[in-house]
Amino acid sequence: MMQHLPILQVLLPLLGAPLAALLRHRDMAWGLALLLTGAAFLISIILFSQQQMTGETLVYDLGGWPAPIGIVYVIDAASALVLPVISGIAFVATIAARRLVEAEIDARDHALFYAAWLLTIAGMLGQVTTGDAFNIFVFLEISSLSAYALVAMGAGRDRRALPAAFNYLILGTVGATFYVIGLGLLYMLTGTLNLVDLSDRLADVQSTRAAFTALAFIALGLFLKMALFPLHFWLVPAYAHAPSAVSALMAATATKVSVYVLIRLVFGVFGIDFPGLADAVGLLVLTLGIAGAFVGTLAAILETDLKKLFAQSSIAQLGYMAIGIGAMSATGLAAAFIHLFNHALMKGALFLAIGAIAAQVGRAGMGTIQGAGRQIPLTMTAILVGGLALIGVPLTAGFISKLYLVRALLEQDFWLLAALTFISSALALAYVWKIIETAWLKERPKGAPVLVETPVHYVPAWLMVIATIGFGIFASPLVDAAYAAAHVFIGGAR
Amino acid sequence: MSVSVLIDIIGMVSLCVGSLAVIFGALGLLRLGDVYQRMHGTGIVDTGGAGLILFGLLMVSPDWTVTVRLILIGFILVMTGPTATHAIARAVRVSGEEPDNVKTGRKKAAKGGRK
Amino acid sequence: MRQIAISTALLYVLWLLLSGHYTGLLLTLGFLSALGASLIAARMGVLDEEGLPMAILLRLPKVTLWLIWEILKSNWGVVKVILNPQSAKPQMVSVKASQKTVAGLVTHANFITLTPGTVSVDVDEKKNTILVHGLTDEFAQGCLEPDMDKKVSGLEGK
Amino acid sequence: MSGFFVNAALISLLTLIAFLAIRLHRLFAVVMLSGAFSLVAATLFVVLDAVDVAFTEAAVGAGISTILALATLSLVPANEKPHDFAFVPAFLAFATAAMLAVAVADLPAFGDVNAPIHNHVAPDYLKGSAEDIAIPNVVTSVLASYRGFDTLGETVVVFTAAIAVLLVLGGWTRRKEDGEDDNA
Amino acid sequence: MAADTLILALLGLPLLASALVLVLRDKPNLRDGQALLIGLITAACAIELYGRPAGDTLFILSLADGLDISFTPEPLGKLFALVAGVLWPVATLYTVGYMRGAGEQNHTRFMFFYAIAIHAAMGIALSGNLLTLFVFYEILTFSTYPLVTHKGTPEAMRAGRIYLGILVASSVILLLFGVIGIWVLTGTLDFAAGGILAGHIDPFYVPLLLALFAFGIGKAALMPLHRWLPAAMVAPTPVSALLHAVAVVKAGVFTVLKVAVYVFGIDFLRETGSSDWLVWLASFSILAASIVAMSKTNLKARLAYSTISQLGYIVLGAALATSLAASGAALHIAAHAAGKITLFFCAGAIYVAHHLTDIKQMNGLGRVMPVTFTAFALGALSIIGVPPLAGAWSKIMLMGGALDNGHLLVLAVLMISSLLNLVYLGEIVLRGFFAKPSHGLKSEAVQEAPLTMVLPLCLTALMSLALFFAIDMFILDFGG
Amino acid sequence: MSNLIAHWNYFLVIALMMIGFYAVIARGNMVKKMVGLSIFQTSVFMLYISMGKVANGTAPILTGDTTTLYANPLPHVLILTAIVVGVATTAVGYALIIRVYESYGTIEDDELIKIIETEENAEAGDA
Amino acid sequence: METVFAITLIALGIAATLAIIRATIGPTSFDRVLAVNTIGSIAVLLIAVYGFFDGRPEFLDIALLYALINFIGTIAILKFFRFGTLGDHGLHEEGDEQ
Amino acid sequence: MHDDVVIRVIAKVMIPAVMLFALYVQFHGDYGPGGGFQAGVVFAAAFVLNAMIFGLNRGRHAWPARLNLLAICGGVLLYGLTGVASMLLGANYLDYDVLGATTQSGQHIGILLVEFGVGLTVASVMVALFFTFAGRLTHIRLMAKMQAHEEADQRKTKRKARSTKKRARK
Ligand code: NA
Ligand code: NA
Repeated sequence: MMQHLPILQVLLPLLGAPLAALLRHRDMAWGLALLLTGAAFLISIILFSQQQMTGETLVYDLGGWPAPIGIVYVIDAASALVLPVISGIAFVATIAARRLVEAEIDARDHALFYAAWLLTIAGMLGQVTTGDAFNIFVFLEISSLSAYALVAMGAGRDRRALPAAFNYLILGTVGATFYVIGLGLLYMLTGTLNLVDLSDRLADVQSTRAAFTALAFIALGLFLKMALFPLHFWLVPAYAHAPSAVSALMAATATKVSVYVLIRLVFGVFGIDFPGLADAVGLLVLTLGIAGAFVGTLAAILETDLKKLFAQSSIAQLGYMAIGIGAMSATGLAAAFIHLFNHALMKGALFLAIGAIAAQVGRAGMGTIQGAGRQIPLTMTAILVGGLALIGVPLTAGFISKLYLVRALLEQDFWLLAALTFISSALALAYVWKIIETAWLKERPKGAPVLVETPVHYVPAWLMVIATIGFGIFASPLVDAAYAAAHVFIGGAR
Repeated sequence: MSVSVLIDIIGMVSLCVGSLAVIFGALGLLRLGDVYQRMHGTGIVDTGGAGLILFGLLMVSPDWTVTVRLILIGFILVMTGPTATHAIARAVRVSGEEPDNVKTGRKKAAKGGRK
Repeated sequence: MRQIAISTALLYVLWLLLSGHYTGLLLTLGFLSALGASLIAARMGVLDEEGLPMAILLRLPKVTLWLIWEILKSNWGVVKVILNPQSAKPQMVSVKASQKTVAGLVTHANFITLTPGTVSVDVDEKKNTILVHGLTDEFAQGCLEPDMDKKVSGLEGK
Repeated sequence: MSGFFVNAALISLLTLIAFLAIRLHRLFAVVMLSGAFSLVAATLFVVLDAVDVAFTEAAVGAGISTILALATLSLVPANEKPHDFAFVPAFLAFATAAMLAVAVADLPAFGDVNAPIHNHVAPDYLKGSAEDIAIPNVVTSVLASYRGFDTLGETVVVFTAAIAVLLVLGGWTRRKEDGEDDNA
Repeated sequence: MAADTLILALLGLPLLASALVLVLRDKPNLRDGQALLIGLITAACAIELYGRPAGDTLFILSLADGLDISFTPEPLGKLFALVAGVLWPVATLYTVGYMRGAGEQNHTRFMFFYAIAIHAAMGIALSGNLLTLFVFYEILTFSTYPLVTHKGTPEAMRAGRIYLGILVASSVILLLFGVIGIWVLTGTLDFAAGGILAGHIDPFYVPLLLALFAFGIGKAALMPLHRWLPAAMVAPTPVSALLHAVAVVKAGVFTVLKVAVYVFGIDFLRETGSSDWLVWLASFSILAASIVAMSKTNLKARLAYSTISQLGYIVLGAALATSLAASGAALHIAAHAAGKITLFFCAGAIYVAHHLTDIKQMNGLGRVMPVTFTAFALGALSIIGVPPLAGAWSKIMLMGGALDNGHLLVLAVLMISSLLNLVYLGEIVLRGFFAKPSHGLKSEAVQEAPLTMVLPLCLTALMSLALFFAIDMFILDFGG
Repeated sequence: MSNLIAHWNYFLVIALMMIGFYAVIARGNMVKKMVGLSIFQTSVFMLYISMGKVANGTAPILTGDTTTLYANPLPHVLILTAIVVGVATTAVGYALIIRVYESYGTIEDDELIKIIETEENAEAGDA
Repeated sequence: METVFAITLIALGIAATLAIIRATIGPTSFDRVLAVNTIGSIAVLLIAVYGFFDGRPEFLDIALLYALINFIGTIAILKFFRFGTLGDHGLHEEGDEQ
Repeated sequence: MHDDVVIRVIAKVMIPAVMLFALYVQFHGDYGPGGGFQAGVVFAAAFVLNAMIFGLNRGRHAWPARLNLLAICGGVLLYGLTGVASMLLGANYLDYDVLGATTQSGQHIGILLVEFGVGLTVASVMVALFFTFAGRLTHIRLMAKMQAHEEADQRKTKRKARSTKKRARK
């Protein structure tokens, strides 16, 4: 069975979904989801360590048909790094989901809810593993469609989830369609859909306008999917009004996958030497990234709803990933991977902690958490650490991200951009501190609802907190893996 | 001048006449006075037009599987065409619409239709 | 039960006509398909006297040529009206039908619609009447003649 | 050349229908035009030799989509609020189209036998379908075998849609106020 | 004990103390007693380490390739460790007295973060590379925030925001930028004698890079980034002592000095003339802050601006980029620490004993609190630079450095500033001893603060005196 | 001009795509958006199917005749999948529209935004 | 033979265009339904003839499907018109149809 | 719409034929246009026609929701497990070669199975979609009713609890 691991980690949640939908008891559906995400996590860790040890690229021919004819799954340094992020977060979020879902969603919907939950996870894992450009689209749609439904489930508490889900659907579909258009042009030029084959055959036609347009459409589509400024407006309501468990899962993973796919397509297929990539696209991504960093941060400062606040912050953080990509260098890509990884941890911690509060009181506003530091210290500490990591305080994962991000910019002599990156990240202090001050330094208002925390509330968030600190202190393995991942796409030394 | 040529010629004529019928039917749909009258135009398309064209194709059908399908299409059109037309007519009537300048033997039907 | 059997047989014939590939597998699948479709249809409640008017179906060929001729005639009549829309004198007439079965009544109504120039607008099961819209007087009056009514009643047998 | 005219006629027809569909404010008419659009598109697919696609487009676009749209219209307002012509979106759409048009000019000519897509991978399918799989309909063998995993994904997408719709519409996640609105 | 063990002890003991504070939170005497005891042990370790020859780098862990946490006991760092280590127990003793005397709340939290801050200061002092330094620099910022906002009043919160805003923003925007810049340029972050930058950078950019540090190190309170320091005066007096003397601002100027010496290299700075601009800025800061200090009548505010002015001296020492000036700056860290902590202790004692904060109300107070005011006078004289007090040496050495470097105008600045110091510090002493009592004290009888407060301030006052004579031990040689 | 002739099918399809895309981003009515989306997607399907066309070819259903030219089956397969994905999206979209109308009483974008803004302002007022 | 097929195709195209005009101008919704239904019938024929024109008449299955979809679609539209829903209407509660 | 006799009768005749046509399309995908997906849609069309004319309830009776859900999931699982069977027989996922005696027969079996899975899922999903959309109004009424019931139940239990308490006090 070992040789089937690349497919199994996607297959388990994928086929688990119909099973979950059939279960009549909600705990069984949850248990199944937990089991399968746990298994996927385990498999992805095995794949990761295997890949780390051998350094080889594992190719799995689906249907037994070899590469350009059939669809293949590819485990290389890049996919091996991203898979554990997705499945790990999924696993932890599933642990947390039980209590959050119980509080927010009618029990009669749980089986279907967990089916959709598993589908969105399987969709993301599939996008990461596949080596076929069209298969990416199929799994993108699996994860997106289920995500629309999951977001809409927030309507039980907050009807704004409905228009949010609808707009998410429209823009998500437009993004996916753009991707398909770009892919069509690429296919037309090369006659293949396999990523490696595409890259090989594209070399002959790379100076055509059609090839550049293909790049533009694919990139645009994925910009929409990853919520890069200014195509980000769908994200905040979607994350903010979704059920808490869904916010946690999606905020930590969904856009990351699109970032990964963008890297895979732009660098893996078009390649760094593609005419116009470094100057035109690189510059555009850098500009949008830094603009997004500012816009997201400033919007977060003005927010009072915690979910919205951190959703806005996600826009900024995606901007940083874009900056890493826009640097168009191995270090830049490594930085993007590092931040992709770290941001998943931080946002996971934050949204799981906020979810634990929101599940009790319905809406995690500033008023809700005023003086909550003493009432639910562990939960609030998780938010504290997550927040500090967002600022990039040393000994948290966020610090490592920023270190390499700026390094990438400085290596390319983008001094001004590096400075702007620093400024925008320092601005994060404003919104993080607003929360810390409210939670820890103010008295709990009289008559405020009593918040409680039990291990089910804080353990998932704390798993993420520990990881955030752990990868802030022992970052070496991550940095090495990120560089290895970057070197899949851009050669050259560290 | 074999039988097959004769059959071909029959087919051609049938197709051409069918084409004319379809055009006339569509013209009727366009020119006739009200929705009831226009249904008769549709009737030409569904019967004369479709019948003659399918018959023409039947004449030149290369093998029996095609023949079977042509006949089946004809059968389905014969069954669904009038039914659909009737259903529309009935819907028009139920909606309270009366045909133009018509000497009707009945009083206006009871009001129904959408709320 | 009998209806399921008849339906299965009819559907299987339809399968055989459509298929064109007569391997063991497909013949089996065809039978299973016919049976399955019939069973589901039975569960839906569509396999009854109305849905499976065997008498009419079996006698239908008898009137085909006559019907085709009627259709062609009325086609020509309507084309003339289309070329001169002013000549249209639409009329509504209520036709008394003599059919004993619902399927027969429906066949009658559809025959009326099939011949252009007349459209059955409403069919009253209880009074056994068909309200017909005629494009001109002639068409409308043609309907009132018992010719078609008799032919259709003939299809019902007995 | 005759293909040229058939295609041109069909696409012109499609353009006309699409134009009308976005202009009209009666949503019912819009939905019907959208169904007609699918039927004509399916015809175009037949003309372009994509019979499986035509079959699907007819069944889905004209059938299921129209029925779902009608079911939706029975629950929501039947008319669109009139809107002015929107310049910015029009510009965006035009820019997108212009970008594509420029790109398309670089592509192999329409119907060109020597285009890369007809000489790489696709011949393997045509050959393999005859020899390895022994199925005449190459679309089926590619769909179900060569790219069977895509089709599994596609089936899961359909499944996902069902789950999603059951959660959204059939589900129990409703606020009390909503229920009261409905009864009113 | 090996040097490594001493380093670990210096870092670990404050942490241990903070942990024990939490454990013993319900037994105040035990809690405070152990802190004092551990403080004394820490002081002993610091003294012991200071006496050792320069040791090897102690490697702790690697975050990632080229990003290590390591400690190197080099002379400058040992000196700062000594200052912090010795002053900590004294300050702890004083804190105990003050907190109980002034009836402050949340004693445990206070003691906890106080110890953490010492830990951070030790980390900064002994850091073996820029990354380690940066990490502890941030720990220091965040651990002192709860101390600044200790009172929890809106005013304290506002001050806390200014404090954190300026310190964190400057450090994560500018300082970190500089750190990463150096990492990218040189591939290393390790401190090395003579600096690591020479040969890796176009001299044109050196002033810019230096600016990132000069302004990034907000704790050095170089104008115009000084606003946090007066704002933080809202905190209890022991905090002010911690900020001004023991840890925070000292850590700031220490960092400037350390970066100038071990990263840029004073020779490199001098040869390229990259720090000239900083000389003038520091000079401006010295004079401007002195003038502002004169305008303040709140004792602590005046002392705060005095600190800003004095920090300018140390930055100036770094900017002059000569061995003598750098040594003078290093010495001034110790000298000013001893002097300023005395002054703050006195201010706190005055507040606890008589609830006075305004200078104008202190007329004749010297006769009521003779010990306190004597100590105050000693501290003030040291800061003014009057022999036989420590401050005299550092000023002389700075002047010598200015001469070496040909910055004659700096001599004038130093003279004028000494004069201004004399005016604004002397005023207090004069009012205390010689002015007619204007306050509403019931009796002229001696009424000092509790012994736990008076003892520390006497100790620190004596340190200023002792430093003058033990000067040999405190002259560091930076070569060049 | 020769280019125009050689690519006419593509150009027409692009024009169609433009209409659909405009409807998606310009129209405020949610049903209209969905219709626009489906026109947009269908025109992308046409783009693909046009690619697969081979002059003088026929549908990729093997006749046994070795000289026959066949259209490229791959775009057909891809578009089959895409059509399915499209209808799935359409279904979910319409389901959401129904729910939006039930809770807000409108399916017009601008009215929705107004309602949500009012609601959020009120909420911020409470906080 | 080809020519005749082509003529037929053109004729069907003209007819479809006429029907589309009717679908556009209405004036009643029933006119549109009728026109669309007619277009459906024309499309069935068009595909049948095109199959012969292209030499692949076995694609008549598609025409067959068209005919079915056309019928069901028309019924759906009419149901929508008459009852405002495709599901159970007015008088009927769950479980008591018929 | 069953009050319209013409539509009713014609629909009754058409529905079985449509279903058979769907199954024909399902199993002849190898030879001509069509396959599981198209078949599923056409099969569902028969249900849609039935439900539109005879009411949702008769449709539900013919094909209960729970069974439909089973079919929805079963189709996906059939497809997925066909691939698992390949895996168990030692080949890669979805490699049908090992499913039969020869690679060709294996491919045929595999394609037949997966196409059937697709057809099953698509048909039942389309039915589910139609019933959910068209049954929306009824669903709302039903939910309101159930909600009222639940609330009444809760009130009752509360009342009961209160009265027991009272009694206990006495
Ligand atoms: Na008639
Ligand atoms: Na097929």
